[in-house]
Amino acid sequence: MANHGLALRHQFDDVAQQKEASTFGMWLFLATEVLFFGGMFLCYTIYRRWYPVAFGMGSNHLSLMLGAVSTAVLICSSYFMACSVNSAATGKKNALVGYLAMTIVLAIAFLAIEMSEWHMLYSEGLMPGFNFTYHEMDPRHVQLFFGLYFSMTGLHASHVTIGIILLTVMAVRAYRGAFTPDYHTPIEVSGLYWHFVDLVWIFLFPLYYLIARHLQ
Amino acid sequence: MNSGFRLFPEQASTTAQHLDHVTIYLLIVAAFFSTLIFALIFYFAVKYRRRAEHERVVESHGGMTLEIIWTVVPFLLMMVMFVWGANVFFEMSRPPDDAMNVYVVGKQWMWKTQHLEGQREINELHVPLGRPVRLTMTSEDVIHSFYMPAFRVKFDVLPGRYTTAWFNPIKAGKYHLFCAEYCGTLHSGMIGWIYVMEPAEYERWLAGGPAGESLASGGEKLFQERGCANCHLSDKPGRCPNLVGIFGQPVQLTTGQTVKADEAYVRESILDPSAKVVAGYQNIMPSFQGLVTEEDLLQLIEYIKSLAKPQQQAAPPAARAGRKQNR
Amino acid sequence: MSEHIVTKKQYGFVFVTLMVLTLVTTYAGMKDLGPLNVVVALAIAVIKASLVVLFFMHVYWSTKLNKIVVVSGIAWLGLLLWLTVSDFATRGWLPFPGK
Amino acid sequence: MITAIAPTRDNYLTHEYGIKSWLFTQDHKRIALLYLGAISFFFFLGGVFATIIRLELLTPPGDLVSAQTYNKLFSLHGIFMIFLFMIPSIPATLGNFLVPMMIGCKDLAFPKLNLLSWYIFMAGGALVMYAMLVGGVDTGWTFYTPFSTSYANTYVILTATGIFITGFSSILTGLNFIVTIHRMRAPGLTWFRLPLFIWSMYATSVIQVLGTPVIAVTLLLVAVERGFHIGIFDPNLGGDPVLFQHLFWFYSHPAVYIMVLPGMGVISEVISVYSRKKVFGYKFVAFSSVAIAVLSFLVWGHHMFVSSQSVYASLVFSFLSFLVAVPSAIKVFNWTATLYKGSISYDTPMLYAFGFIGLFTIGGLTGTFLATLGFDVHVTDTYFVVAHFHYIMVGGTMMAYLGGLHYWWPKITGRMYPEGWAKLSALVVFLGFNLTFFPQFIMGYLGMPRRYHAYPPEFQIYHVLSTAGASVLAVGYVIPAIYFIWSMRYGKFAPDNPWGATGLEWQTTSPPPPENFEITPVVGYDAYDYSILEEMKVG
Repeated sequence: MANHGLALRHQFDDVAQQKEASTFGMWLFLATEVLFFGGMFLCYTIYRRWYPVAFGMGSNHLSLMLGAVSTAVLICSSYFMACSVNSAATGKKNALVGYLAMTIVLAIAFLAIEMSEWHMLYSEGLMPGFNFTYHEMDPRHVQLFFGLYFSMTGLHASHVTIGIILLTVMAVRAYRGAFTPDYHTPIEVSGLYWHFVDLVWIFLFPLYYLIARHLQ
Repeated sequence: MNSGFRLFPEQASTTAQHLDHVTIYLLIVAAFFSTLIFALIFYFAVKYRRRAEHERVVESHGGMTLEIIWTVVPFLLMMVMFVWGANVFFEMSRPPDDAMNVYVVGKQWMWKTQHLEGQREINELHVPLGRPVRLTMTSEDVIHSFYMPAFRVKFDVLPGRYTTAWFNPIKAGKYHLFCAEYCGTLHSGMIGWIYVMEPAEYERWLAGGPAGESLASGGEKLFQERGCANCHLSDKPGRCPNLVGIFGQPVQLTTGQTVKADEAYVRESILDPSAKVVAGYQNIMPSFQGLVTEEDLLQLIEYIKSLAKPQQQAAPPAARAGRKQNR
Repeated sequence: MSEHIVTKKQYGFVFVTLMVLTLVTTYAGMKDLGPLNVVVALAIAVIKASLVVLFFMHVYWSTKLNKIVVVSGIAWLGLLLWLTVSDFATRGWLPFPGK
Repeated sequence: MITAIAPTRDNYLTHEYGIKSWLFTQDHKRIALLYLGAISFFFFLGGVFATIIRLELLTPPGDLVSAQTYNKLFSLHGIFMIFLFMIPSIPATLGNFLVPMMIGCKDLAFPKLNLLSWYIFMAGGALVMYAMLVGGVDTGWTFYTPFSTSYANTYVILTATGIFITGFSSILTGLNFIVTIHRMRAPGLTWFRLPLFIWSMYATSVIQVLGTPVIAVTLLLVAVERGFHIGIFDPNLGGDPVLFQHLFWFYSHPAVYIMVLPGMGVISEVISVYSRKKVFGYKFVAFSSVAIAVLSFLVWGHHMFVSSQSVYASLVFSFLSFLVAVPSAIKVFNWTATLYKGSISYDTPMLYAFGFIGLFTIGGLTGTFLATLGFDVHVTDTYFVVAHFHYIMVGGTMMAYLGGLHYWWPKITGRMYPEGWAKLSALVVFLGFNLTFFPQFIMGYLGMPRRYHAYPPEFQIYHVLSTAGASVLAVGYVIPAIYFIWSMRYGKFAPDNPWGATGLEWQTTSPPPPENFEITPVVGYDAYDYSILEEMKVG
C-alpha cells in the first residue's frame, strides 16, 4: 500500500488503521451532535404535547412550499456529496471537484431559502426578541413555538455554514490533487458530517412544517 | 426553641417521627459498612505489611461467591431503603382531607402566608396544634423552596404553578422556616418562623388579629369589581361559561381535550384565557395578565371554590366571616 | 468504510426514494389523520434517516464499532427523552397541585 | 535502596526547548503538563474562593462580605472547581500522559486534536476568568432558571459561553481516548490485559462524549432565552423551569462520575502495586467502571425530588439511583479484598489510596441516603448534600489525584518526591478534610440550608469547626505544591521502575523518550502479573 507522503501520521502503523480511526472518531463526534440537537428535540416534544393548538397555528404561519423545497435541495446536495465520495474512491479528480462544487452550491441555496423564510417571518412580526407582534389565539405559546423554531433552525443553519466552509476547503484540496483512491479519508469524513446535517433537517421539516396543515 | 447543642433535629410533626425511623436504619447501615471497610483496611495494612524488600505473594484468584455476596447484600439493604423511603415520601405527597388550607406566596426574599379567614402574615405562620395544615404555594418571580426542618417538610415553590406541602404538628412551639432553593441576593434573608399554638390560644390570636374579610369574600368583591360577575354568573348561555359549581369538575375544551377545573386551570384561564377555551364558546375573554396579583388570584380561586358549594352557601359574605371556619 | 465502493447507481436509487418519501410526507401532512399525523410523519422521517445513515454514510458496510456508536448515540437520545417524558406524562396523577 | 542515576538518554523534556516547543507541541506528554499547569492555577483560584466563603461563615450575621459578593463567591467556587479543575483533572493530566504509554503506542490517535483541546480549554477558561474579573456571576454553578434567565443581572451569558467552550475540550479529549484505546493497543494487549486505569479512562470518556453535548445545548438555550426571551424556560411564556433542571442534571450527574471514575482507576493501580498483588476480581472492577458509565445516565432525577417532578418519576429515579450505587460498592469491596495476603508498603500513594477508599465509602453511603426519597426531601439543598459531594470529590477524586501525581511523578519528571514531607501532607489532608466536612453532615441534617451567607446562631459551632478544618486542609494542599516544584530541581533522580510496577509505562525510561518506546512492546502477560516482573529482572 503506498503510504502517500505526509498522509500517514507517525503514531499509526498503517493507512488502513488511520482511516478506521478517523471515521470512528467522526462517528463519535456525530453521536455528540445527535445529543446536542437531542436536547432541543426534547423541549419540542414536551411543549408540543402541552400546547398542540399553539404549535399548529404557529406551524401554519410557516410556508410549506419553502420547507418542502429546502428539504429537496438538501437531499440533492447530500446525493452529490455521496457522488463526490464515490468519485474520490475511484480516483476521478475532476468529477470529485465538480460534485463538491455542486454540493456547496446547493448548500448555499438551502441557506438562501432558509434566510428568506426567516425574513418573511420577521416581516410578519413573528420573530421573538425582534418586536414579536402576534395577537390572535394564545400569543404566549405561539411565541414559545417560534422561539423553539428559530433556535433549532438557527443551530441547524450554523451547522450548514460550517459544512460549507469545510466542503470548500475539501474542494480546494481536491483541486490541488491531494486525494487519491488510497487516501481520501478527509472526503469521507466531511461526507459523514454533511449527511448528518441533512439528517437533522429530515426530522426538522416534518416536525415544524407538517403539524396541522389540514386546519389551514 | 432551646438552641443548645444538638445532634438530631427536633421532632415536631408526624412525618418527622416516621422519617426518623428511616434515618436510624440508614445510619445503622452506613455505620456498619464504614467501620467494616475502615477496620478491614487497617487490619490488612498492618497484618500484611511488607517485611522484606523482594517478598513474593501467593496470588489469590477472584472468588465468584464473594463477588455475588457483596453485590446482592448491599442491593437488598438498599431495596429496604428504597421501599421504606418511598413509603414515607408517598405519605408526604398526599395531604389528608381534613387539613386546614393555607396559601403561601413566595416573593424575592419574603414569604407571604394567607389564612382562609383572611389573616395575612409576612415570614410567619400561626397554626393550631392537632390539625394538619396543607400549604398551597406559588411564587411571584423565581423558584423558592418552603423548608421547615423540624417538620421534615420541604417543597419547591415555582412561578406560574401551584405546589403542595403539608405537615401535622404534634408539639406546640416556634420552628424555623427557611428558603431552600437559591433565589438571589437575600436568599439567606428569606427565613421566618412557624408558630404552633394550643387551639384556645390560636382562637384568641385569630380573633385578635386584623379583622380583614375572608379570602372568599375578598374574591367575591374582586369578581364584581373586575366585571367577571356580569358574564360568568349570568345564566344566559352562549356568552361565557357559568362558574357556579364548576370547581373540580372536568371541562370540555374546543380542542376536544377535557381538563379538570383545578387551581391551575382557573389561574391559567384568568391570565391566559385563549390557552384553554371551553367548548361551545368563543375566545373573547380579555387576558388579566399584569392586572391581577398572585394574592388576587388566590382570592378569586377561593371564591370560585366557594361557588362550587350548594346554593345555601350564597348567604351574604358578612355573616359567613363571623362564623369560625373549621371546614 | 472498508474498501467497498458504493456505485453511483446505488446512490441514485437511495436519492430517488428520499425524494419520493419527501413528497409523500408533505402530502400526508396535508391530510387530517388526527393523532396518526405525527406517527406517519415520524415514521417516514425515520425511514429517510435510516436510508441516509445506512447507504449514504456507508454504515451498512462499516465496522461493528461504528454501528455500535450509531446505536448508542440514538439510545442515549432515547434515554433522555424517555425518562424526561415519563416525568411530564405522569404529572397530576395525584389530585394535589404540583405532585 | 533506589539507585539514583542521572537521565543521560534523550527524553521528551530535553528533546527540544523554548516556548514554541511547548505551545505547539503535539506530544501527549507535554500537553499533559500544559494541562497540569492550567488546572493547578484554576484549583488555586477555586481554593481562594473557598477560603473566603469559609471565613465568611465563621459568624452567623455574615459580615465579612456582602450577600451579593458571597453569592458570586460560591458560584465561582463551584464553576472553577467543577468545570475548570475537577472534570479535566485526572483525564487531561494523568490520562493524557499515561493512556498512550499504558497501551504501548507512540501518541494519541489525533495529536493535533489533543493540542486543540488544550487551546479550547484555555479559551473557555480565559472567558470564565474574564467574566469573573468584570463582575462574576451569582447564579450558582447550576444556573437554575428563571433566576439565571430573567432575574440575575450578572454576567450569565459570558460565563455560560466560557463553560460551553470548555465543554468541547472535554468532548474532544474523551473522543481521542476512545479512538486510541480501541484502535492503537500494542500487539498482544487484549482488553482483559489492560490496566484498570485504562478501563476507567475509557468509561469516563464515554460519559464525556455522550453527556457533555447536553449541557452545551442547555447553556446555549439559557443564553438565547436570556437574550431574546423566547420562553423555553420562562413560565410567563408557558415554559417550564423544571425542564431546564432535567436537561441540566442529565449531564451534571454523569459529570460527577466523570470526576470520580478516573480517581477509581488511579486507586486500582496504586492498591495493586503497593500490595504487590493482582487486583481482586479484575473483571468485576473493569465492568463496574463501564456499568457506572451507563447507569449514571439513568439517575439524574434524584436531584429533583422536591422540584414538583411527578411522584411516579421520583419513584423511578430513586430506584435507579440505588442501582448505580452497586458497582461502586463492588469496587470498594474488591480493593479491600486486594489487600488480603498482600505485601503492603506504606508509600505516600498508598496512604492516599487508603484515604480514598475510606472517604469514598462514606461519600457513597451518604449517597444512598440522598437516594432514599423521604430522607432526601428533608436534606436536599442543605449542608448534608454539600458534605456528601465534597466527600466524593475532595475526599475521593482529590485524594486519588494527589495519590496519582505522587505515584507517577518519577515517570513524569524523572525525579523522586521527598517521602517524609509527602507522608506528612497526606496525613494533614486527611485530618483537615474530615474536620472540614464531617460537621457539615450534622449541620445539614439539622436543617442548615446551603448557599446561606447568614445563618441562625445554633449552627455556628459547626461552621467554626468546618472553617478550622478548611485551614488545615489548605496547609495540606500547599505542602505538596511546594515540594513538587522543589523536587523538579533538587529531587533524587528516579529509576525507570521505582515501585516495581507491571504497567507498560514503567518499562520505558523515566522521563520517557518523545516516542515513548524505542521498540513497540509486545504484551504476553496479564495485568498486574508481578511474577513476570521477577523473571524479567532475573532474565
